[in-house]
Amino acid sequence: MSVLSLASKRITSFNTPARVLISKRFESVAKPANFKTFKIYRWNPDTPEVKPKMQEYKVDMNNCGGMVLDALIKIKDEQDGTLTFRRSCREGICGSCAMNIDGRNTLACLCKIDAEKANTVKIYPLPHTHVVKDLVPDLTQFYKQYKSIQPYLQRKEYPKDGTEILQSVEDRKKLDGLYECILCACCSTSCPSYWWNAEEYMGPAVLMQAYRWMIDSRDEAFGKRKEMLQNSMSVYRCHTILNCTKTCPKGLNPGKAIAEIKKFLAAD
Amino acid sequence: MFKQVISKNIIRANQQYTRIAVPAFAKTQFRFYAAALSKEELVSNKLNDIVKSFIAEKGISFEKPMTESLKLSEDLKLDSLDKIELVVAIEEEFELEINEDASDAFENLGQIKKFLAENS
Amino acid sequence: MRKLNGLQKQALALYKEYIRMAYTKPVENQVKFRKYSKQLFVEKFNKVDRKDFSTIEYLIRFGTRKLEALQNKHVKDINI
Amino acid sequence: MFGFKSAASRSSFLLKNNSTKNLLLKANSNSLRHFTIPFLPTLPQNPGGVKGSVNDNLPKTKIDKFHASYHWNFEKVLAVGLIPLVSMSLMNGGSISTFIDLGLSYTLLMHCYVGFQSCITDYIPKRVYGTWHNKAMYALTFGTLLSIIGIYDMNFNQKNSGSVGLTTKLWGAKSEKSEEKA
Repeated sequence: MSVLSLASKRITSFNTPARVLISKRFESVAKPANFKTFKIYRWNPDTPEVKPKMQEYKVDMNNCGGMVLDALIKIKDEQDGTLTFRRSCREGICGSCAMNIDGRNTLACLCKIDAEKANTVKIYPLPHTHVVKDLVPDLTQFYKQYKSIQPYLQRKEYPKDGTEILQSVEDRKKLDGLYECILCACCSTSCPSYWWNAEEYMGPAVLMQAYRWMIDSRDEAFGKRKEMLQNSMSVYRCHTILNCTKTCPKGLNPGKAIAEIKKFLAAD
Repeated sequence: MFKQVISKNIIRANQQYTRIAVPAFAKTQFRFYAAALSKEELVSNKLNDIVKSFIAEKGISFEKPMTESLKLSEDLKLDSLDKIELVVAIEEEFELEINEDASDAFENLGQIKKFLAENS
Repeated sequence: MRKLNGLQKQALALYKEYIRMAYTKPVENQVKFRKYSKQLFVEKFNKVDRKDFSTIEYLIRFGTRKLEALQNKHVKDINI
Repeated sequence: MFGFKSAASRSSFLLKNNSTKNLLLKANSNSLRHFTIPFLPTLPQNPGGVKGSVNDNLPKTKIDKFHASYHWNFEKVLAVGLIPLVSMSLMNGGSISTFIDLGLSYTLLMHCYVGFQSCITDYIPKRVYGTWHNKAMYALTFGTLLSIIGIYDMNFNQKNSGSVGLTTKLWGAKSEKSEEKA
């Protein structure tokens, strides 16, 4: 121990870049442990009669990645293998690891563990969803709604020679800020209107995709798509609360997309 | 040979209860109906058969005869789930639907018989 | 017997659907399906207090999903 | 097992048989319990809020412009219309013609009516409360009709002095009281 601390002292006194790397390697040994507490929602469907509880885990930040997902994986690997959550790409492109972290719906892989802020991080599954286990929400209704807006290209004729359907640069630009949506359901589950009326109100994520297909220059089902939304529940339960825009981990603006849909419908 | 002829006739006579008879069972089941029976007796015989085979399936040992006062929960030790199973078995055989209010009230065989006599 | 509350009735109605499902299966396997249903219900529901609404609700959701899977006409046999 | 019939002939009967399914949905406790209005009876809900099996499509919606785009347009027209009406009466300090006063009152009333309609569809939806949704709507319409008569009376009765006059009066009453206290 004394040798190690001596070594680290000596090495940290160097400051050329190459040496800094070496010092980093010893850092975790030398630095005092920097524990952060993670309070995580636990509920096991095998014992449904046991009420859900918050379980605490302490993670040393010195040898853990910077994102919440890193900490979760570390906990699952080293402390508690029964902790259940969805994750896949760990870079914010799959939308699997959506959860409620410190009161905000976001992707665990894009959410930094704040070193400065309070010592505990609270993690819940997405609000107002039925929980499958621990941090895994049941998104059946969400996917059904996505299916119901027919999120695919609909047109009568396709190019005879089998090539792609061309689109001008301007038309393509309209899809920016819409096509990036990864359907993580962060926005929909943050919307109070969706909490009350998830059975009938489509929710921001799905409506944004509905808009994305409405304005696609290659799509010819504009009228049909409008008709699907022309009722009191599908769109008009949106009261521009704009939680969706605020929470979107990809920085998109579903609120604006819904406003555009309303404009389309108003002129209908 | 003779038995078969009789059972065939009875199938014809009681079409409201039987549709496609499975031959293997027909031989044994329809022996009961050999004489001209009243509706109540038919219902009661059929119900007894159902209860007997139900008991056999559940592995309940019950030797006494099937009387009207046979209590489902006390004598046969059926819980609420078993009772539902029995009700569905009866529904299947008599091709009718017993709603929840009626089936909840069933406590002994006599009540079921009365219900079936009235409704089938 | 105590009067059943709404959720208990719902659970029993679900059980009835299970038994009905069993009758749509091949004759030789119907007993197995009934036994399976009984086992499932005894195992899941018996531990739960009758006033524990959220748990019973979960179990009904769970049971309904399972029933959907079993009702598939391609499901013909089951082993316990 | 209880073999009178083949399995095939049974199931045909069973598939038509829906009463249990209904009961399954009939018990009035459901997962929405915590978010419902306690004194109103609720309708049965689908387990987990999902209708049908996982792969079923959502039910098709009917086109209903009067509760969709027309309602929204009306809402916006009223909201925009209120801007000049309110600012006009504010700027004139209460001395506006009876007709503008009448316009202001009725626009404000309709604005409230349309707004409350939205609230009712939000919080007393037909899906959960059934007829109580309609009853709430009727109650709202009834109240609005009463207010229409009230506003007419307020503007054309000699004793009253229109909505702006009323506001002025109320304003004055409060300040008098506070003066007395002081």
